[in-house]
Amino acid sequence: MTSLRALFVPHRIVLMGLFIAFVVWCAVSLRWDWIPQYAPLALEGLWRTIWLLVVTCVLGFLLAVPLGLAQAVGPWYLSAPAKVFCTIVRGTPLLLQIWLLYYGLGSLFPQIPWIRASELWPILRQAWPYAVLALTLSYAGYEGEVMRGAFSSVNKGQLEAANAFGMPRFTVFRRIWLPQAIRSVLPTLGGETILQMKATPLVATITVVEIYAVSSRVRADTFVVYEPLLLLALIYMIIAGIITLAFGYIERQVPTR
Amino acid sequence: EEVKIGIAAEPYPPFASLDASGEWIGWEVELINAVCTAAELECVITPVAWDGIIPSLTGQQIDAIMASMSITEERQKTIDFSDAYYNTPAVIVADKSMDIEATPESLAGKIIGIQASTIHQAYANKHFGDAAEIRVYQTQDEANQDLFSGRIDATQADSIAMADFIASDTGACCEIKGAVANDEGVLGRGVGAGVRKGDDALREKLNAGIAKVLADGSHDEITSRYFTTSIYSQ
Amino acid sequence: MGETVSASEQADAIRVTDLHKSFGNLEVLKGVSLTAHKGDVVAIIGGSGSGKSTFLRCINFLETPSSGEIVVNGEPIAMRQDGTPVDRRQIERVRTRLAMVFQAFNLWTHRTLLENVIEVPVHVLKVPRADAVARARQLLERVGLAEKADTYPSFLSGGQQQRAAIARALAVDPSVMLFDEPTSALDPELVGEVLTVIRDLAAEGRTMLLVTHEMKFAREVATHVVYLFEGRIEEQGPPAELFGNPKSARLKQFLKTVG
Amino acid sequence: MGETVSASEQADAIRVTDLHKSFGNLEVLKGVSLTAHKGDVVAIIGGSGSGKSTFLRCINFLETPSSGEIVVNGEPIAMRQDGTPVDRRQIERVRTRLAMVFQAFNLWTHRTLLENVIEVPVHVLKVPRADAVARARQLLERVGLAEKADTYPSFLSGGQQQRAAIARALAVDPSVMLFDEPTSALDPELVGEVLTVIRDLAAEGRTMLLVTHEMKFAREVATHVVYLFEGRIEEQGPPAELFGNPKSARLKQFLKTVG
Amino acid sequence: MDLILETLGLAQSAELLSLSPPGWGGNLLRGLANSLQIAFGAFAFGLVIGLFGANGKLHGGVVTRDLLAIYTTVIRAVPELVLILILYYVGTDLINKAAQTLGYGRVEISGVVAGIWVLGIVQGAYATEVLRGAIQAIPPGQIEAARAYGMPPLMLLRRVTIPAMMSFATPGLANLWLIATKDTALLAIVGFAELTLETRQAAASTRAYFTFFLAAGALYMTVTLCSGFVFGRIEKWARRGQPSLKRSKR
Ligand SMILES: Nc1ncnc2c1ncn2[C@@H]1O[C@H](COP(=O)(O)OP(=O)(O)OP(=O)(O)O)[C@@H](O)[C@H]1O
Ligand SMILES: Nc1ncnc2c1ncn2[C@@H]1O[C@H](COP(=O)(O)OP(=O)(O)OP(=O)(O)O)[C@@H](O)[C@H]1O
Ligand SMILES: [Mg+2]
Ligand SMILES: [Mg+2]
Repeated sequence: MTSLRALFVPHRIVLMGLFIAFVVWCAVSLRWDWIPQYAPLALEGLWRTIWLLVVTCVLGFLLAVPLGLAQAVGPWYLSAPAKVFCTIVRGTPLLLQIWLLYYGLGSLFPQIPWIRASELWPILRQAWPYAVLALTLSYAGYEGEVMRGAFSSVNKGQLEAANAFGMPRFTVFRRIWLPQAIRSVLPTLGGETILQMKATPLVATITVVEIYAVSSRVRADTFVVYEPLLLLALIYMIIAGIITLAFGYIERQVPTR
Repeated sequence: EEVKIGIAAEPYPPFASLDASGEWIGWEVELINAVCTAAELECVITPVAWDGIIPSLTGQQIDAIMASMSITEERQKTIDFSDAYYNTPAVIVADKSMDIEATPESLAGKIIGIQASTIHQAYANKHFGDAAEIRVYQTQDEANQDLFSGRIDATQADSIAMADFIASDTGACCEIKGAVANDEGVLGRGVGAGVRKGDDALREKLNAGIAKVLADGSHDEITSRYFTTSIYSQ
Repeated sequence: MGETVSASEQADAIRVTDLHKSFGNLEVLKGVSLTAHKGDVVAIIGGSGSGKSTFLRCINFLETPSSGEIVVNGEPIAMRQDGTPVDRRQIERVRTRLAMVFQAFNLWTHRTLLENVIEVPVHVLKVPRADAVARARQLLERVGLAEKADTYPSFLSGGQQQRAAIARALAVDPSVMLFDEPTSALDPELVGEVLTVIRDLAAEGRTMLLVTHEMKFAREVATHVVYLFEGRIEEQGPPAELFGNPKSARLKQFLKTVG
Repeated sequence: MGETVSASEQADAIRVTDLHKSFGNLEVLKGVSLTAHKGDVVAIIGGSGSGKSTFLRCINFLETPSSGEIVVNGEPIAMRQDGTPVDRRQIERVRTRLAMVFQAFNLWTHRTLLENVIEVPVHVLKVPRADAVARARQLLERVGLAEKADTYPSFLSGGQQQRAAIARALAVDPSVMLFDEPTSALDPELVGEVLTVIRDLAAEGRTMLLVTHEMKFAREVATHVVYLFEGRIEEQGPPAELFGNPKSARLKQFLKTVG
Repeated sequence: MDLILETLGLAQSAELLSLSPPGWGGNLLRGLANSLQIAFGAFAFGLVIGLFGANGKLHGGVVTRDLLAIYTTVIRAVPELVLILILYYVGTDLINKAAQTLGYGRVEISGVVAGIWVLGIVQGAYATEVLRGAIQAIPPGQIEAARAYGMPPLMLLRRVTIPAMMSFATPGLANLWLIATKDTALLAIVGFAELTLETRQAAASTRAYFTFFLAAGALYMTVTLCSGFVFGRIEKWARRGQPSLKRSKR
């Protein structure tokens, strides 16, 4: 109830009005006749985008936590490799990484006869494993760096309190250190997740068809220039909105003063 | 008056590519110069990203497109085209050991690689899409690479480009299995210069220039420096 | 051997021998020895910066001592030459029987008061959650924070945070408690309350080490008072004696202003 | 007009009328009125959570009052209906003449002690850097922290941080000082020191509002004592009267434990 | 395999990468310089937007907060490619139409300027969020103390908020900077010769894909290492007052 009422304050009404006017203008004066033909393809592409995003972010974050921790407080033999990994991933274009994994690593497998004969070949022959791998490593590299900062910024007293009560190391980490670290970089993580969403189109270069590739296809097929892009932007905006809301929800779990 | 001819900023050898000093070279670049001279136009070659080439034309940043763009029905809904200035058949290429023909029946269940945003993509989707798996690559080179490593079974592409590939070390694995059945609606009627809708004056001039280079033999002369066979057929 | 350990466990809850601690070039503790028996309430007094907090923090190894020996509940803590503990698990085990109230409270800011209090019982001591919650509510009630159970620490007044920190320490049912100025932010009434709590705990046989600046409080609650001066124990003894008849000139000076 | 303002400035350093403050549904201040004349030392006592800190924080607008009027040095602070100030610049100007010692010290952790102390003089009051440094060293000397001038606050003991916070407040040469439990982490000797400092400041004609839990300290230093109970002033008066002969039952109860 | 070995052939690569034509090394370096120039402009512009954006989101009124929420969501959500296409083509179109009705001639908008604007606005949206998180992570007392002593907002920002939040913000900002250097690739679409476009042109023209992509990778790595060094120094400076966690963890 209250949230509905909150929508009807003057400036929000104005904004909604503008938005509706824009949508109506788009609907009336632009070409949308291609939609029915490409809808099934677009749905498939959308599903693949979301799937890629969720899987690579989850896997990437799971990797990022040890990477960040190793860099923040690990002994040199852990922190050095972690740092090298993060630097390389962040230091080279994702496109290049995808390309090296798929055309470099990936084209070595076919040369090896037993792989070609094995059960794995139908999977290794596909492009998506390389896409998942590349996107996961990329997310892990960037977030590893973010988590490093987050881990080392946690107030020392908070950890001391946990240590003083005899919490085992892993419990300190799970109950105090990690939540506080994540809390301080939630907005950054939200942004990085949206960046990851926008990185997914790069997998089109290795033949994985996601929503951006579909829009390119529509543009190439029909030569409608802006409309597919606008629709694409809208779709990305909705996904980004959902990501933002989700992160906002998590943020609100712990109020700050 | 100056006419800006847009070409794709992504090199497409041997038709248009850059040399290290930033000069554009290649068959199409020479042809543009020849056509412009013949049509008495003062042309400036303007590289534009393929993705933005049509908006550039409609947005008046360039006046014509001569970037190996096939004349198709879909494109004609947005822009106008001059007469064709080259025309090559589309072929299917596959591993020598494979028993494949350029027919939908023969390609059923196979994986076909094609380059994005080309007539081949449209054609393959229309004619092979139901039976075979289509993989879309950003460049033909990448498709060739995967053909070589065995991740795709066949590729459909321009015969000129494929002749080049087969002559190379990597391409030794493969051979041309034949040209695909013609479908002018999709494959178009050759490559032409794109102009803004209604810009008939420029279109006429370009048509005249193209006719002239075809007639006076300069088209053949340029072709002979790049290719072994003719790339223009009526 | 087992015999003697358990016997000494009966006797000495904390025994610290010749403890040294330096931060870089700054030697903060210069050989402190102290024994606290079960049920003892040892008050540690001394000037600001004399090393009281550092001493408490060394006992549960929040600071690594530079040298010296620490025995908790009869169990000597194995240290390397450089003061780092040999066995992390031993430290963790020992710490579960020690509870600390920090000078800066250090409540976990990402958890409500109730969550702060049940955190260790549930996740370290494996008390069933329902039991821990019930006990936590009881403790919060006791320190007068029942209504604030679901508030986050940063929205509380200083005294409320301090009381919550005390509740958190009580919740782990420790055998030894380390209090670092536990009443600094409390009004006289609440100081009286805390006094009662400490007396009750001592009566139950728990041991307490207590840093305080309130001499009246130290006098009333302690069984033994230690006066720390520049990293050394200048004087120690029963409160009546120490406050009534200080021997060291430094301590006399220190107590003069108390009047 | 200017006349009267400056006349009243002479008289009332702080005048607060019917101040209300709520956090959400929780009404913390329920109509507090207080006047402090120039050179007054007003001690505010009361139970933990009674709203003492909130009251101090309202005076320099760290919290926006829900309603009420605040006059600082004769200048009424213009507020909107909802308690937000009309003129940000006015607030800033007024704040430079107020100095606050926070209950949690709130030293800037990214600056050394010396930098903490010179920060406001140099950057807000535009004192030449050399002068500010000289004065800061003097102040740090006075609170016994001369050697720690180049240390960052997180490496200091609680009492040292508190003294640094006092030095920082003194450095801005304020006409009104707001002290929130300025001696909570100090030993008796240092409490005596602070007492001297406050008396000196009062003699110079500065006004002080002082929250404290140490009744003895309040009695010795204050010219006027205010007892706050659950957001209201329960009783106020000169210290001798208030401590010697409390009228309110609540205050009697509060003071009982002090003995 | 042969292909890889051949394209990795060192002598040939060295020839291809030599600094003067017919080698492409000079082109790559020029591209890198252009990329850095744009990245720097966009990053700086983004930081300024981010600072004000974060403050607006934290302390602004309802309207400011709503507008900023729309800004950060929409700008971050829409692919940069789309933004550039729309701003550059549609924008130029509109400006020209307006100019023509007013009787002026055609206006040329440089792709570079458009690029800095678009990338800067995009960076600003991310920076807003990074900085907001960092500011929120500062213990509130630090800011209160400054306010209590009468610091005006801009000074508060400069003397307390920015230095105190640096340790939280640098990793995120370092990521943003690296993204900025790579995002310049999008300007290829408006014909700007930055590193990625130069690389692609060199690679496609010579067909030596591995050589040029690895060379570009090496150039980007160099940039990363240098920036890593700079950001590392900044972070170390920002953490100077914080006790290290390493010591306590044993
Ligand atoms: N930011 C806040 N949000 C919500 N409630 C608050 C906030 N700050 C203080 N309170 C509540 O307001 C009441 C008064 O707090 P205040 O800090 O003024 O107490 P106090 O008198 O200073 O107590 P103490 O002596 O313990 O410091 C407390 O119940 C506290 O929980
Ligand atoms: N982490 C640290 N690094 C360097 N010096 C430190 C550190 N912690 C404390 N010190 C120094 O050690 C000395 C003793 O500090 P400690 O905290 O033990 O004092 P304290 O007796 O508790 O004083 P207070 O009564 O003020 O709390 C002080 O001079 C302090 O500056
Ligand atoms: Mg201490
Ligand atoms: Mg308070």
